[in-house]
Amino acid sequence: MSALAAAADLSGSGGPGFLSPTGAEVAFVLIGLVVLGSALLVVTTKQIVHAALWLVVTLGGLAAEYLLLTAEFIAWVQVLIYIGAVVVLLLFGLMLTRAPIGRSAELDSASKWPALLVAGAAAATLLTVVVDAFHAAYLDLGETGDGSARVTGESLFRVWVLPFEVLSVLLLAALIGAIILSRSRGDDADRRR
Amino acid sequence: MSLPTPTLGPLSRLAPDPVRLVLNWGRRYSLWVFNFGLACCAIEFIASSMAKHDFIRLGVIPFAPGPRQADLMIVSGTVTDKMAPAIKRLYEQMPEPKYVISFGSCANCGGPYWDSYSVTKGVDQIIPVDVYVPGCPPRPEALLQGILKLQEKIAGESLADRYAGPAGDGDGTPARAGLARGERAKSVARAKRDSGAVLSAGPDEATAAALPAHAVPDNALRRPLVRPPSPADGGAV
Amino acid sequence: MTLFEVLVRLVLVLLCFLVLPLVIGQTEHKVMGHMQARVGPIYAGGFHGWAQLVADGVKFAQKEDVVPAGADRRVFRLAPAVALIPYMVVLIAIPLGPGDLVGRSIDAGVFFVLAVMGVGVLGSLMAGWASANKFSLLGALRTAAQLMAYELPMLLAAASVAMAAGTLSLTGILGEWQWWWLPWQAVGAVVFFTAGLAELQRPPFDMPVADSEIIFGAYTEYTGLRFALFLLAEYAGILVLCALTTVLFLGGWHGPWSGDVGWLWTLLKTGLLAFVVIWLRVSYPRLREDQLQKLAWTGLIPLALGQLVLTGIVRVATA
Amino acid sequence: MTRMSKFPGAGLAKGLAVTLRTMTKRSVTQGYPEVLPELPPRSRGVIALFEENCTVCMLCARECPDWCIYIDSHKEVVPAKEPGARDRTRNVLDRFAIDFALCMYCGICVEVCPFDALFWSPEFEYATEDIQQLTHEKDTLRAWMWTVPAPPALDERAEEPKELTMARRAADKLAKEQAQAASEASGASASEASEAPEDGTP
Repeated sequence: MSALAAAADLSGSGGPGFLSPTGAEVAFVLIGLVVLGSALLVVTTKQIVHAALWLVVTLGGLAAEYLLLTAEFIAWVQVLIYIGAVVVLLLFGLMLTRAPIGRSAELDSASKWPALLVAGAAAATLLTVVVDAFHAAYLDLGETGDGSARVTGESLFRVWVLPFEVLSVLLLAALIGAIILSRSRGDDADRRR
Repeated sequence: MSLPTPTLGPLSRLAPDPVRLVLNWGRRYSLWVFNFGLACCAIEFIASSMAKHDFIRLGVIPFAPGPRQADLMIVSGTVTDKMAPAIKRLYEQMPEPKYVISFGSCANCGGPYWDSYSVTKGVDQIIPVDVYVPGCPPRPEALLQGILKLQEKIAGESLADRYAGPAGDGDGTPARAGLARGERAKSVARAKRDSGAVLSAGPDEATAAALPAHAVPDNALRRPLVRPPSPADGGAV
Repeated sequence: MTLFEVLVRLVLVLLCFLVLPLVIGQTEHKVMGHMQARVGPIYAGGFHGWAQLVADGVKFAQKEDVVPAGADRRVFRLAPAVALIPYMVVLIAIPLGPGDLVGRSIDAGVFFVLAVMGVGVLGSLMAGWASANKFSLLGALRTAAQLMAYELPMLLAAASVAMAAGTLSLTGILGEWQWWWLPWQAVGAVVFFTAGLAELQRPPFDMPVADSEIIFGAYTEYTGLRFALFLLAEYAGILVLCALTTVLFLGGWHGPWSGDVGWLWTLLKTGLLAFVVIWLRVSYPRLREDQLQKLAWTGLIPLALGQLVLTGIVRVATA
Repeated sequence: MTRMSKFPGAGLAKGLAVTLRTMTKRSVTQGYPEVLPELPPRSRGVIALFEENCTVCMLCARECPDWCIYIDSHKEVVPAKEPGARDRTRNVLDRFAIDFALCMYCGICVEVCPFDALFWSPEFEYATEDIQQLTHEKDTLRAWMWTVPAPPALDERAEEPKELTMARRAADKLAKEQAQAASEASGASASEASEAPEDGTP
């Protein structure tokens, strides 16, 4: 919640005014702009691998935002999972199938206007909700350690342990399902042979 | 084929003179070698890379798996007209400044195959050679001595002079002032014009090899060369 | 911590980053030479060729910078930096000695180093794709496949240590360390080190740069300084891996008489591990791609999981 | 996996042991620029010319498979010693050059030379930056003559070389003549003793 609070603070009042922002706040806004820009590039670039690389910039920027909000653990998990694993997997898949150097025409989707509409609506809704909820709150990040590994772990395994376990059971079910699906197809192939 | 004029790394373009000593020292002791092994001479090359002779002592590191990382190409073996375009191509893929050692009689000027229809009479017909190592095949120590010779040359050279000449003599090869090829350039160019038959089947006009003037022995009266006689050669064949 | 102090620390880390990989590279030259009954470089610099890598560096700075005509120029030029910088960043978090002898103590240190090290692989991927060379692309794909297979056992092995110490911080882990952790975490150490080797693409896991198959993998088209940066990244990677293994599994600065000279112990253990890296390179042939995957999924991951179970049992029993 | 050892990983350990053991031993590298290799006689380094023995018979140039030997010569008239006799001519060597860029080091020229004018020298340090300089003229070839090592000793019970036999015969003959002359000068008393060495000669 602290992240949202800090973000909301820039337009609110209660703490120091936004005419005299701290260094961290300035950095937050600047990185936010970078994230926004690269996110736009992800969807507008005509080169598919470039899109994936801009995604790296976006995710990295997000990780930096987490860091600024003292959510250290989340930040590094973001880097580890999203940049280190997901994007690498994405790039692997892209390069394995088709990844031409240069522009590819088929990246220009016909349904981009509806997509833009949906995205815009979602963003507007989120923004409204967040501003409405926190517009006057100010959180001094220097005092709270909400994002540290200890706090995250405690809240995860004390307060939210039931959802956590449900989630892991879901993942386990997906894993077993995937194994069964792949194995049964293999058996069919064996029988045909 | 027109290639862009090669540019050197930033350091060597901007360095003042005292620094050039250091630069030359660096090039001298870091000759990553790219072995163009074509025949039996390659075995001697391998021997000199092995424990007994170990040319890594001299900074000749046989690590470069491809031409892009190499500084020195050692052509060891018989260069055939069929292979010549590949050599030319790989040489051109090497980044400047680059050096070539011609290792063994075949690479020097055809050697035992001096009158073969299919052998390029010396690798210097297609790429500039810095040091010629004689032998058939040369001993591993002879290669080491050739490398020492090249290192002396590098220690004394100036890159500015090396690339001072015209951007190329038409085939993408940078002109090299310090190579003492001036007197031969004319005859080679003439031979290149005349000997279209030698390599005209090759994929690349630029790689057409020419018969070397010096590879025609003075007393080659007994066996005629394959090259069709032409008046430009003064009836030497 | 004042700004000045932070700067001094960063400069010191940068110095380590620039010097130690060169030391490892030179050691590799000499050790590999003697292991093959050769002597290695002799002439560069006079005394036993100590300046061989300096000469290499001077030469690389002079080489022509070739970018293939069909390449994606921007990505091609960016890739070496992406490969190199993560290792530099990681070095900041590795504690050298007891107390405050660390570039920057990071709360979730284990996560930090593993996360940032994983980013380095992006450099290889970018290089391989942007080169417009099919061998480069194959090398990049092999790199990615290798990373995906070996990231998991590495993470699990590191998690085992974190579990034993009850903290994610590298300095915290070292604070908790006892000598009997050596046998206790031995399997984890082997898994971590092996997986790290594979992630660095060091022999015997150097299929992504297998020169007899795909020339030089993702780096095939690189020349001059950019290539040198990739090489530096490889050796910096060795440094980081060895230092990390030292800190996580070998007790870092712990050792006899480690009062004031704890940092020496860290350096010594790191050096010893770097020697092992070189030793393995000389001794073993390259694995095949399928053997590599098999080793990861059927060998290292079960071992790492077993280590986790063992750690948990001992931890509960002694608590 | 063809053979399973008793302990898993024993093969891996063995591999490590081999490299470690090699590292502790002395390396086999010869330091070439400092230490010159000891090459046996007749090593095919370079062909040296013993100019005094050359009669310009051209056999080497004609037999050379590469045609890499260049010989120029002219005839000189040697005036007859006695008046009225016919003047004689002899060949004088003007140029003897071998193109070592082309030479295939087969050694046919050395074999074929009837007058022992060509020799193998183990000298190998003559790489050049200019291929024209690989054609070595007779002064260089002559200088290389000094690097030709003595031929290896014959086997212990081998037949003596013909040259030695001939030389000894000539020497013995000379000694005999001198002894005879000496005995004639000193008188008949010593003549019986001078017969003795004749028994040992072949």
